[in-house]
Amino acid sequence: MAGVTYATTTESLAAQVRQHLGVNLSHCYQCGKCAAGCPVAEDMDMTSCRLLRLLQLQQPALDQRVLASEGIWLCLTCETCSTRCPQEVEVAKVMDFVRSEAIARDVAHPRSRDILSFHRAFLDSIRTTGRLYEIGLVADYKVRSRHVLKDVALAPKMYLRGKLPLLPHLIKGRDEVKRIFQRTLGRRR
Amino acid sequence: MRIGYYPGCSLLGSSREFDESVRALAGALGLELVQVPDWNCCGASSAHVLDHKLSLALPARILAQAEAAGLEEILAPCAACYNRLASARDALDKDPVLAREMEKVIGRPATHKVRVVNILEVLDRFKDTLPGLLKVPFAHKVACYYGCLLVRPAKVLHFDRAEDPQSMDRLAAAAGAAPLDWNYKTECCGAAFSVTRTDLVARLSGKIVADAVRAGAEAILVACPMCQSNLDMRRTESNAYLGADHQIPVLFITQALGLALGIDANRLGLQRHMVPATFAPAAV
Amino acid sequence: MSRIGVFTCHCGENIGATVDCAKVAACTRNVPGVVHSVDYKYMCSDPGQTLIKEAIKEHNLTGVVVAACSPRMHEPTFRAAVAEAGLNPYLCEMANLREHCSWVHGKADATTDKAADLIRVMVEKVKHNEPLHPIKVPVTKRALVLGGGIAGIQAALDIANCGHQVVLVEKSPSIGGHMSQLSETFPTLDCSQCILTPRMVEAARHPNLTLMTYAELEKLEGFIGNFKATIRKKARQLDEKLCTGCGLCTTKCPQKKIPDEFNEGLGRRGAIYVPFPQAVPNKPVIDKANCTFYRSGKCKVCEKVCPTGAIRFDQQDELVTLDIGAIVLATGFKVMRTDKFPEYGYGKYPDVIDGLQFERLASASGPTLGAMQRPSDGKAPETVVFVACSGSRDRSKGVPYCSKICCMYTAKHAMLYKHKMHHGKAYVFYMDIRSSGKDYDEFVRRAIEEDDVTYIRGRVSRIYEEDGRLVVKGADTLMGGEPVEIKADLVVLATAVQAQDGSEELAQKLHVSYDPYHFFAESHPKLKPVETNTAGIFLAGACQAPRDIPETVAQASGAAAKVAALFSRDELTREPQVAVVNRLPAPMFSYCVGCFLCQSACPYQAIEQEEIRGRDGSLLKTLAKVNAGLCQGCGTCVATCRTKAIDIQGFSNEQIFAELMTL
Amino acid sequence: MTDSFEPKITAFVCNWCTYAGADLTGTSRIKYASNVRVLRLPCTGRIDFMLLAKAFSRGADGIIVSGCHPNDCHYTSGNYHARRRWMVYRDLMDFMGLDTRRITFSWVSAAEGARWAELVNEVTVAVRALGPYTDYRELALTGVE
Repeated sequence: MAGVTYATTTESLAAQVRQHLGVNLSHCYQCGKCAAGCPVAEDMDMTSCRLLRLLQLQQPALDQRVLASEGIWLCLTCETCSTRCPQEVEVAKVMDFVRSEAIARDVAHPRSRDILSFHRAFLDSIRTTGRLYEIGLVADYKVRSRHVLKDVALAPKMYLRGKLPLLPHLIKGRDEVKRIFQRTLGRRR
Repeated sequence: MRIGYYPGCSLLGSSREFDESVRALAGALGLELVQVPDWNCCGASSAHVLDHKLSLALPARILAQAEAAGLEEILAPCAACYNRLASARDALDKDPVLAREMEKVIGRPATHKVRVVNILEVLDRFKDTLPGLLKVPFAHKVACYYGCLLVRPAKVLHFDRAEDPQSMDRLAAAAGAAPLDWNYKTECCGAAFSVTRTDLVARLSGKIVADAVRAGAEAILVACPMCQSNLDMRRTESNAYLGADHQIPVLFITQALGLALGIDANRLGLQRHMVPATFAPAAV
Repeated sequence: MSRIGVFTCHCGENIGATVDCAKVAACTRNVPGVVHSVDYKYMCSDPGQTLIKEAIKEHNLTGVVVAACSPRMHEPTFRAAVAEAGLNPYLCEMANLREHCSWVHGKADATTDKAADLIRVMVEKVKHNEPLHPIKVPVTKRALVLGGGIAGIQAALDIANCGHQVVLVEKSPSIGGHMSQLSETFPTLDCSQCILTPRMVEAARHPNLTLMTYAELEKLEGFIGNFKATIRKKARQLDEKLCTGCGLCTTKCPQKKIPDEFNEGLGRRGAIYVPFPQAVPNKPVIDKANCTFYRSGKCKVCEKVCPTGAIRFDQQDELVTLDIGAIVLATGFKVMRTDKFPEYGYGKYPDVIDGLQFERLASASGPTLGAMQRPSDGKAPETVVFVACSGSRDRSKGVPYCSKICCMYTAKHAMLYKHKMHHGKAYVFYMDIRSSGKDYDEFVRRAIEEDDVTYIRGRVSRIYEEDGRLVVKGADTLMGGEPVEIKADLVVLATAVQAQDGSEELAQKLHVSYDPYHFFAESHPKLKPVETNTAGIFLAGACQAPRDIPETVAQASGAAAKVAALFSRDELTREPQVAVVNRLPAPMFSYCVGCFLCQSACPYQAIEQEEIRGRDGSLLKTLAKVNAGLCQGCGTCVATCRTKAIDIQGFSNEQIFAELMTL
Repeated sequence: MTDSFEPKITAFVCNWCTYAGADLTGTSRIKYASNVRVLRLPCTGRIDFMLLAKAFSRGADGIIVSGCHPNDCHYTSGNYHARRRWMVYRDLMDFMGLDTRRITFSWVSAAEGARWAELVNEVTVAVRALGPYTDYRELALTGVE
C-alpha cells in the first residue's frame, strides 16, 4: 500500500462515509461475510469487503481505485451484505455513497455508462410526466445506450399482453415534480 | 375496511395483472382501496442510485399527498415502491432536520407519519376470513419467492424475518396450496438490471427458477413486479443460461389467492403472463 | 481540642505536576485544628510513613489526614502506619488528591484549590472520627462449591485435601460437566473421560467431600464465614441407599425415544436413566416430564424390575440448610445453539451441528461409538466444513466477545475427523487463529501441515441444503473476498460460549455482580481474578468468562487456595463500619421509637428487636438493635430512621455534615 | 448570567460503584470540570434529604447523587431505596420551592470512568446555565433549615 495519505483527516471517503451516513468503517474486521453472500461478487472487479478494506486505509490512491471500480455499478442494492454483517456495518449504504461520489466527481467506470443512462432515462421520464412511461423509457435508453436492437423481440409480446400502454400517464402535479427535481438534482442530468 | 392505495408505475404497465388481481381480491375481501390522489413515481432504484435527496423527495411527496387525503396507511403492492416509501418514511421520521429539508423540496409541510404496508401484511389481516371464502383451493406445490425488497433492510421494514420469511407461505397455505421449503426465497433476481445487464438477470433469475423446480414446485409465487418480470419475461434468457426449458409459471400471490376465491383467471390477468399460467379453476 | 496532622503526597509527578503541593500544605496549616501540615514526594514510601509516625508522637496528634491517592488504594497502608504510632487506625482518613483531582484536571489554581478543599473536607471529618475496633466473627469451616464440572471438582478436591469440609452441589444427575462430554482434549489429544473420571471417583470417595447431585441452591443468607445455604435436593424418585446402580431399570424402561442431554440430542434415553456410563453417582433418576407413570398413572416397570425395591414414586424434593463459611461458584457455561443462526437455517438442518454435538459424534462413548456418521442418515461425511467464530465476535448476535476455546477445539475437531477419515476433506472457515497457549499454535499448525486441513480465512454467509448435501457459501478474504462455495456433508459450527442459563438469577441470589453477558464479575480484573465483590464468594472456570480446561483447573485451585486461606483462621476481623442504634440512660434508653422502618429497609436482616424491661420485668420499650455480624454498613437504615437514632460508624451523620459544612 | 460564574457541584457517591468509577476516570487520565467535590458514602441508600438540603444551604449550586446500576448495588438494594426516596423527596422539595433541576440522580459503575467525566461535565454545564443558587442560601441564612 502506497504511503501517501490525505492532508486532513476529513478528506478521505471513509471520513465522509462516517460524517454523512454515520457508518464507522473501522468496525469492519474483514471477515468477508458480505462478499460471501453477495449475488454478484464473482462479477465484481472489487468485492464489497475488498472495497471496505481500501476505504479503511484512507489513502487518495486507494479511494480513487474504489470510485473508479466497475464493481460498485454491479451492486444490486439487495442489502444481503448489510443484513448479515456481524459488525452491523451498513455495506449497501456505503455502496450507494461511493456511487454517488463517483458520479459527482465524474470518475465513474466506463462500463457504468449503460446502467447510468438507463437510470437517467428513467428519471427523465418521471421528470416530465410525473410517472414512469415505460415505452418512452425503453426508447430513450436505446438512444442513450445505442443498444437499439436490444429486446426488440420482447416489446411486441408485452404490447400484445397489454403490458405496454402507448400513452404516458400525465399527473397534475407535474410542476411540483419538476421543482423537486430542480431542488435536488439541480441542473445535473 | 378502508386503506390507501399506491399502485405505482409498473402496476399501470408491465405488471398490470398485479394491479388487477389486487383490486379483484380486495373486492372479494371487502377491502376498499382509496387511491393516493395524483400520485407520482417513487423514483425506484434509479433515484436511489443517482441521487439520495431525490430518492427521499419523490416518496415524500407521495406521503404528503396521502396525508392530505386523510389517509393513515397506504398499501403499496409493488415491493420496490413499498421499500422506497418505507425507507423514506423511516429516514424522515428519524431525522427531523431532513424532514424539514424535504418539506422545502416538495414545497409544503408534512408529518410523513403515513404508514406504508406491503400486500402480504394487508392480506395477513384476512387470515381468519380467507378460509371461509375459499371456493377452489389452489391445490399446488408452490415456492414462495420474497426477493430482497420485501424483507431487507430488516432494520427499516420490520417485516417478517430476513432469512427464510414465512408470511407468504402462510397465505399460500391458507389458499390451499402446499408451500415448499426451498433455498432461494430471498436471493436477488437481478432487480433493475433487467434491461441493462440482462446477462446477470438471466443467471440470478435462472438459479431461482432452477431451485424452485428442483424443490418440485408447480408455481412460483411472488409479491414484487420486478421479481415477476425477471422470472417471467426473462425466462427465455434464464432458460438459455441454464440450458433448460423450465415452464414453471410465476404468479402474484394475489392471483393465486384470487383463483382460490374462484375469481375468473382473466380478471386476475393471468393471460398477461409470458410463461403460460393456466390454472383454470375447475368450477365447483 | 483536636490536633490534626495533614500529610500531602506528591506521588512523584502524579500529584505534584498539576497540584502545588507545597502551597496546599501551607494553606492547610491555617485550617483550625490542624497543628501540623507537610508535603512529601512519596508518602506511601517507608520514609514517608515514618514521617507520619514521628509527627503523631511529636505533635501528639488526635487525627491524621493523608492527602494522596484513592483510599481504595492505600487507606489500609496508612491506617496500619498510624496504628504503629499508637493512634487508633480509624482516626486516619485520606483525601483523594490523585484520582479525583490531579489526574483529572489540568495544572491550574482551580486544581490546587480543589486539592485544598478536599483536604479541608477530610480534616473536618477526622475531627469527628471516633476510635473504632475491628469486629471479630467466627468462621464456619465448610465450603460450598456450586457446579460439578471440572472447575467445581478441582476446587472441591483441593479444599477437601486441605482438610476442610466441602459440599459439592451439581444440578444435573451426575458430576462431570461439559468435560465429561468431550472426546479428546487439545493440545495433547488425550481422552477426556480417561483423565476426568478418576477425579470424579476421587471426589465421590473423599471423606471430606459431600456430593449433592441433582440439587440446586435455593437460598443464601449471611456473610463471609457465616453463610446459611438452603439446597433443594430434587427428587430422584429413588432411594439412593438401596439402589446398587445395576441399571436394570434403565434397560427395561419402555420409554426409549427421549433425546439424550449428555449426547446433545444425538442419542436417545429412557425415562429413568443414568446420564452416562461413568456417571458419579452411578444412580438413575426418573425424568418425570417423560415418564409414562407420571403422565398416565400406569407402567411402574422400573419398580417391578428393581431387585432392591429402590424406586420411590412418591418421593418429594427435599430442602437442606447448611452452615457455610465460603462459596466457590463454578457453574460453567453453555454454547449457543444452531437455531440462533437464521442464515444457517435456524437449526432446521440435522447435519448442521454445534461443537459439543461433534464431540459426542467423535467420542468413543458417543451415540456412534466414535464412528464418523452424520445425524441425518448416518452416512460417513466425505466433506466436513468447520465454521469458527459462529456467533462469537458478532455484535449482530449480541456476542461481541471472543469465545476463546473455539480456535483450538475446531483445529482439534478437524484433526479428529481427518484421523478417522483420511480420505475425507476438512475445511475450516476462520477470521483469526487465536492459539496463544503452551503448544497451542504448534497444534493448529499440525492440523494444517500434517493432517492437511484446509483453512479459509472468511466467514460463511449462508448454508442451505440441496439434494442431501449442504451448500456452504463463504468467501476467501485472502483472495480479496472471492466467493467460495463448498458442498459439504456435515457442517460444524463452533458456536459462541455463553453464560449458563439462570446465571443472572443466581448472581442476584448471591449478591455477586455480573457483566452484560451474565458472566460473573471478578473483584479485580488483574489482582483479584477469583474473588467476587462479595466477601467469601469465589469464582472458578467458565462461569466468569470463556475458559479452556487448563485455565479452568488453575483458577479452580486458585479459588480453593483463597478458601483455604480463609479457613486457616478461627475468626475473621471485619471493618467496624457498621450501624449502631444509640443507647441513652433511662428513661429514654434511645432516640429509637421502635418503628422498625430500618428493619424493613435492611437488605441483610441485620436489625433485631431488643426489649427493654424494668426491674419487675415489665416491658418498657422495644428498640432496634443491629447485629454487627450481619450488618454490612450500607447505611440504608440511617436514611430511613426518622429520629436519627441509628448511625454508621465511620460515616456518621456528624462526620458527613461536618464534611458538608466545609463546602 | 456572567460567563465567569463557576458553579459549586457537590457529589454524593457510593463507595463501591461511583467512587471507584471516579477513581477509574483518574487512572484513565480523563479530564473533567474541577467544579465537583465528591463526598464518599458507603451507599446511595445512605443519602437522606437533610444532606441535600444542607449541601444547598452550604453553597452548592448543583448536586449529583450517583451509585451503582440497578441490580449491581454492592448492598443489593441500597440504590433502589435511594431512588424510591428520591421520588418522594422531589415532590417535597418542589413543594418547598427547592429547584430540583439542580439535583441529578445517576448511575455510574466502577467500570464507567468515562461516564463519570461526562456526568460531571454535563451537570456543570447545566448548572452553570441555571446560575448561582442564591435563593435557597438566603432562605438558609434566615435560619429556615
